[in-house]
Amino acid sequence: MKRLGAIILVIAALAAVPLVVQSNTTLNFLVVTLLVALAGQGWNILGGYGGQYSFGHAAFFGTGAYTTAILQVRYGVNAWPAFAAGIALGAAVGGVIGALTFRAGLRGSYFALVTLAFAEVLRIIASVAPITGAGVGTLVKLDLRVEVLQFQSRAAFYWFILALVALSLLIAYAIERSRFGAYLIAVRENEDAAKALGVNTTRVKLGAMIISAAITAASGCFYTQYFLFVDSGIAYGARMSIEALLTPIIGGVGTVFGPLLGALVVQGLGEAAKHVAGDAPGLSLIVYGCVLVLVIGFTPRGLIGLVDTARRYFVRPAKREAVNG
Amino acid sequence: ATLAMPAVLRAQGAGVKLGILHPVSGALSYSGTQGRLGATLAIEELNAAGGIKGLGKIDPILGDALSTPEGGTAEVEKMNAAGVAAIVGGYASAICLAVSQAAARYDLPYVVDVGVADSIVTRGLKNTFRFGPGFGAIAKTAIENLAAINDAAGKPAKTVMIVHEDSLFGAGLAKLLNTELPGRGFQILETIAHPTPTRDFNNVVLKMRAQNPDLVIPANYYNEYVLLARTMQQQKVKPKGIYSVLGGAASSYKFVKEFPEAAKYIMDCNHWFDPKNPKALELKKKVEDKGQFYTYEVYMNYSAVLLAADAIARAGTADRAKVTEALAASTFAGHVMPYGPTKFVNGQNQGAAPVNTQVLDNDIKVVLPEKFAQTKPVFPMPA
Amino acid sequence: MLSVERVSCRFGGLLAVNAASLNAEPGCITGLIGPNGAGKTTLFSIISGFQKPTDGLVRYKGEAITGLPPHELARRGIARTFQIVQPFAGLSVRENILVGAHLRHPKRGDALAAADKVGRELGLGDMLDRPADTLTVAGRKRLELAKALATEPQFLLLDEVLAGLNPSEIRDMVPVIRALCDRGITILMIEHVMQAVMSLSRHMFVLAEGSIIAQGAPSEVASDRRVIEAYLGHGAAKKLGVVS
Amino acid sequence: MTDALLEVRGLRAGYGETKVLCGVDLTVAPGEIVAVLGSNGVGKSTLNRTLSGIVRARDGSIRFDGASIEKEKPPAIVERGLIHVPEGRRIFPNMTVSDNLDLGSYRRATARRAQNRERVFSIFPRLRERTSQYAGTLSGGEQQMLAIGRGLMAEPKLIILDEPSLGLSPLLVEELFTLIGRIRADGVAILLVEQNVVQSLEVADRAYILAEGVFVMSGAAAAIAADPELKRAYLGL
Amino acid sequence: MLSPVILIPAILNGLLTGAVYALVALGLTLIYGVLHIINFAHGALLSAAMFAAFFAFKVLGLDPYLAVFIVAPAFFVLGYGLQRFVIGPTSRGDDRNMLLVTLGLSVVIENVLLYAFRADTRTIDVPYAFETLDLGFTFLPIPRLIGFGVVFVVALALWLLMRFTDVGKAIRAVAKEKLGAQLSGIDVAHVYAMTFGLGTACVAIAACLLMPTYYVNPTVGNAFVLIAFTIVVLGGMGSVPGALVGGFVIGVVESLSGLFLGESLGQIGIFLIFIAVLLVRPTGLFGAKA
Ligand SMILES: Nc1ncnc2c1ncn2[C@@H]1O[C@H](COP(=O)(O)OP(=O)(O)OP(=O)(O)O)[C@@H](O)[C@H]1O
Ligand SMILES: Nc1ncnc2c1ncn2[C@@H]1O[C@H](COP(=O)(O)OP(=O)(O)OP(=O)(O)O)[C@@H](O)[C@H]1O
Ligand SMILES: [Mg+2]
Ligand SMILES: [Mg+2]
Repeated sequence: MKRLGAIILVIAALAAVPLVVQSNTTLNFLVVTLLVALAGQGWNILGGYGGQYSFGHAAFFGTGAYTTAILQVRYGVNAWPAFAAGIALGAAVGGVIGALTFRAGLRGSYFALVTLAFAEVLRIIASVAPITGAGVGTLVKLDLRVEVLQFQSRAAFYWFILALVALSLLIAYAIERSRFGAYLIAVRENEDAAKALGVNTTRVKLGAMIISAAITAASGCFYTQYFLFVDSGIAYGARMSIEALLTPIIGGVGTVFGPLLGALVVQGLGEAAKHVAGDAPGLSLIVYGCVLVLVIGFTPRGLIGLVDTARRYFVRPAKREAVNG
Repeated sequence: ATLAMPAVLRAQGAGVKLGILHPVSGALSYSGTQGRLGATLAIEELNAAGGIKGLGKIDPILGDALSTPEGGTAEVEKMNAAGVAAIVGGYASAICLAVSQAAARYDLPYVVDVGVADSIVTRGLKNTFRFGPGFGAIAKTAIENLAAINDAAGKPAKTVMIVHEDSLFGAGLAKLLNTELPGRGFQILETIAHPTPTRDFNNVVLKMRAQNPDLVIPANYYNEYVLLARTMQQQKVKPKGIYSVLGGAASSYKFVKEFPEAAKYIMDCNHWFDPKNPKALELKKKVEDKGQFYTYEVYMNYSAVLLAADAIARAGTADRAKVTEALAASTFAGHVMPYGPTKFVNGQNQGAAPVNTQVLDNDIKVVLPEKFAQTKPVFPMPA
Repeated sequence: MLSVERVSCRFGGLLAVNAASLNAEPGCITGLIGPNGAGKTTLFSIISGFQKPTDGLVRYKGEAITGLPPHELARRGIARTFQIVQPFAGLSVRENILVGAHLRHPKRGDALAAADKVGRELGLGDMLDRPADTLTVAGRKRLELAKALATEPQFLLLDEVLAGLNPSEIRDMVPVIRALCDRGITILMIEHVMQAVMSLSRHMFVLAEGSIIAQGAPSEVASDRRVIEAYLGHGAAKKLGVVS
Repeated sequence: MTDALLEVRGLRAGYGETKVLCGVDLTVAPGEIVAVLGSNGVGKSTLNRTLSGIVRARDGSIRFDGASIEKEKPPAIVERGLIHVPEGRRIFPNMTVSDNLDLGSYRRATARRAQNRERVFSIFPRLRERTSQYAGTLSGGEQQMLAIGRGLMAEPKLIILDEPSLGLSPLLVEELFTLIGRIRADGVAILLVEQNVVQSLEVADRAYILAEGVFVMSGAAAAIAADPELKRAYLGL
Repeated sequence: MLSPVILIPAILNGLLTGAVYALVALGLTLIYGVLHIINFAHGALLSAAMFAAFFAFKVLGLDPYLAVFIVAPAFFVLGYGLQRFVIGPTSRGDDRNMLLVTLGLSVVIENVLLYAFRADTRTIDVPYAFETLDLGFTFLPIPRLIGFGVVFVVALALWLLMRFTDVGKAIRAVAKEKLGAQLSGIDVAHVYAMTFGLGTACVAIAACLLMPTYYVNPTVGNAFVLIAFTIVVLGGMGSVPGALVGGFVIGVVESLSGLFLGESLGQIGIFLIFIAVLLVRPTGLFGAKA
């Protein structure tokens, strides 16, 4: 219950930001941050809770992004249903990849690299297939109307992505408190032990994969609506796969707030580094990389770990509420 | 536009802010830095001459697009907040697309330096102006000039092989070539797309050996171009001609200097400065004195900045609407490109066109169009 | 309840289980003993669906269950513990047991209550909030049992749950196991602690080099010459009082 | 006690906020078998881990073979001849039995590897049959043999055996205790942590009983075995 | 199209390319396959090593094949230091953190190169760069043939090291059971660093072999990492023969699918083969067990 309160509080606080901050630079930064947080939350469901590290979440991000774009541009579908279709198709791709890999019993590094391979296959196909616009990519018409899911103001975009992030937090929260979640975590910790306790590990992983893919696909759909352009590198390139795993790991894997926190820090770090380093090419990224390494060095369990430590330090541990749910 | 007001007020006399946006880190960083070099050289010159009349010196706001569209968009936001009068740059088409649109939200004038995708200027964005030529124009020129060269030599080339990179520029070009060339009496044996980066061109060259085309048309970025040319040399494949379109290397001094053998007689239809314009040669010297190569990113950005500055000067203010208007009405002739005075129709500079160059005597010479040509093309390649 | 019929299992060149047959009567404890490496754990893995036998059949309540996946067997009421304990290391003791409890209690609240109950029964009441990886050997053994019990099995496979416990703890544990049996859970247990397994089991099987070499009432088995030679040793046999 | 091989004074250790050992004194003379007994979770394994450098000593001193080792890292302690065969075996599952044994002599007695290997095989013939099997697929008991064998490969001066009889068949347990006698006969001192109290006290020279972070009792093994009060209170016999 | 005139050269070419892939993968199979450090910095280190070979040639006039003897030891030391003083301490043995730290390192290395040497593409001009072996139906570039030979030497050396030396055994031991290793007297941090150093040295060798026919810029290494990861997994994590065979398989598959599907789609062949193999054999070609 406490956690639910925290989610509401955090979202409310974030929702108030545009009322205070008018700068579009900041809002744009926050939108991109939330976009990454959403993709990261998707990864977190499978990788954080389920322990199945995927290096290929771009497969879902890209499917969401392309579906939204292609349906609008080629088939004249309205952006809203196109957005939903993007999520659905992303989930379906997750289902297919999951079914193939989990059934084959792929784990650990093998799983990680196979997901990456799937993303690469999709990237290559997208770079030559006519329907995606091949190398040219797909461009969505700029048309700032709510009916086509393009908002005049950055703030509206911000609230929209924030709503999606809020939803993803609630999903993570609900998973944590469900049987499915307990099973998922059990699979992460020890798959054999879980099997012995009646957990259909393949099915649990598959379920997690689908949810995970859907969430990451949603961030892809949003990408299309926000930037109105997608090509194979953007959609299925390794960069998104890395962002999606970087943020939850930095923030704290297998925690509700990890991806959001991680995204804020990682993106913020990137911005800060630019300010510190100035205009020389590469310098800002050097600073960024160094600080990243330091952050990891000082927060071995992710930033959430730091928060926990602080709480333990300041607040006397109350009797665990878990007993009565 | 209301947001920009304070910035405009501040700008009076105190200088003009100009956004200079390039991908200076990440995959496109080489082109990005070259572009930035050209832009800053232009600003230095302008400022040395007192800046923009009535408005003062130009204050460049340098931005790094990190080689991604999002990176470009974020920089636009910052530049907008900083109150720039216009933005110049972009380089890659994907970045240009994202940037033009982000700038459009603020009616912020944007001058595209290179990005060749036609969609950049065909979307009806009022703020976007492309100084250089787009695909359509490039491909058209390339095909016409190729036919002209071939005809002049007595049609020695009948069969063609196209090797292109598979993203926006290469793929788009290949498509146009494929529809146009057959009509001009060329038979296309094969069109080979390859990704960037490609690690190995031996198979492509093997196919060339097997099919023995008269003409090879490469369209790719510098690194792949170099690998391809080297591999052809290694495998001893010598077609009658290599005619590249926007070839990343064929009209690069660096390539000619480092691989004189592989570069010999290669023809290219590409962005190129006006070799008869003393200002262009002066700039070339300046760049080479800095130890850099005089690449198309340099002079195109140099010119694009001058163009933007001219518009701001004519507008007499940093007000965006006025600058946009001034750009749209621009007839600027002070640049270093073989374009003639600028004339924008729907944001596209009508005079912009590529030229044909050929590597001759360890140098790059313009061979077409006649107006700018330094010498005649040598075709077919002497054995 | 359960019958294993001429089951064999081969690993490369090694025949780990060789046409072994045994059966467990409902409602009682059956012991399985044998030298190290005899194939006892392998046999458990086959029964619980973790290992496919090369040959042979396993029947549970009359139905053939050979080759069914472990989770399906767990659902039908077969639970096992692992000789090399398999805790969910990063989780608390309570959360460990919870996973098992969820099998019969989909709702989190019910499952938590069930988990706490099982935990307390097995003397883990004070440690419910501790991370499982800070437990001592004995604690982990109890946890292993608790997880299995939480699935509310009808048939329980115990692989050396008493190993690592000291004499007084074994003494405490024996009645716990007997109570399970009294509750109606059929148990098949592998154990090297002879006093305990002899006092608990109604019937015992001896596996050596993959084959059943003896079976019968505990005292019979323990005094079998072959069993003493292969497994018990004369010292232990003497202590047990089965030989003079 | 200058002739002690191992001399521990006022040792304190624990994990995070948990204090496990609160001032432990212990000595082991060369060639001696010392048993450490105590119920589950009192910290016997923690003591072992502290001696071998895995867990940092928070206070107190550990002298081994004439040198202070409480600040040393595990490899250095191994180098000195103090070998710890841990509970839970900790063999290398992805490697063959043979490679596991080789690594036992990674830092010590490398030159006499072949001889020592023969010695281990003569003690555990079972391992000889399994030389090229992956250790992770050994049966529980076989793994235990391998763990002890690996420890012996380093020609220890003092070997710490943490619950060595765990999971062994009665016959093998018997053999193990015979073996412990044999190891001692080679001049190796042994610190034995066991749940198998009766047999441990039979084979040990002296014994310590750990409870609540301190030794509550120590003395000749025979005397302890005979003390009825103690047996009832701490050993549940 | 299917004529042997083109097919056989394509296969030969695939093998030659595969050799370089294998060499990059050999370094990775130690770091990633054995220690399970997902080394995102592998590509950046390759770029760095190529720069080192480049400058050895430009500044010292050293032929890349001779530069191996300086660059490889130097990169061994670099790799050792990175693991011992950066990756090890900051990640504290946690796999996830290692992944992040190497990711951070890759960003740092790449951009240090960018900052120091700019994004220029550079090449060296050795006299033998265009030498070929004329087989009648095709030409095999001499530099690539040398690379082909060297990869076998390196693979054999690594294989012997991993199989028969204590260091090799310690590396494998540490990967699975750190506590057991410590108690056997193995200095875990040292062994980790050694392994990382060895892997990095392999990358340096690959860099020197690539230099005569390839170019270098700050991001050039990235083109090889993904392939290398694929090879390591395809061959079986940590298997030296696996990395070798995997390299050749991938080289040939890439070459042939490039031939039949076109270079763009050709890359797809690599990943499809990779996926197909793993779906059938989840532990790779030479993997022992999961
Ligand atoms: N996956 C495997 N590959 C090869 N051999 C195996 C495998 N699993 C088990 N074995 C071998 O099969 C034999 C039987 O092993 P099992 O674990 O069943 O013995 P056990 O009777 O349980 O012994 P213990 O009492 O020591 O636990 C052993 O010799 C073991 O080495
Ligand atoms: N890594 C750890 N972190 C926190 N607490 C630990 C850790 N390891 C052990 N403990 C705790 O320290 C105490 C002593 O444990 P130790 O393993 O030394 O006991 P032991 O006497 O060896 O018990 P056993 O006979 O069961 O092996 C126990 O309460 C245990 O839960
Ligand atoms: Mg067993
Ligand atoms: Mg212990």
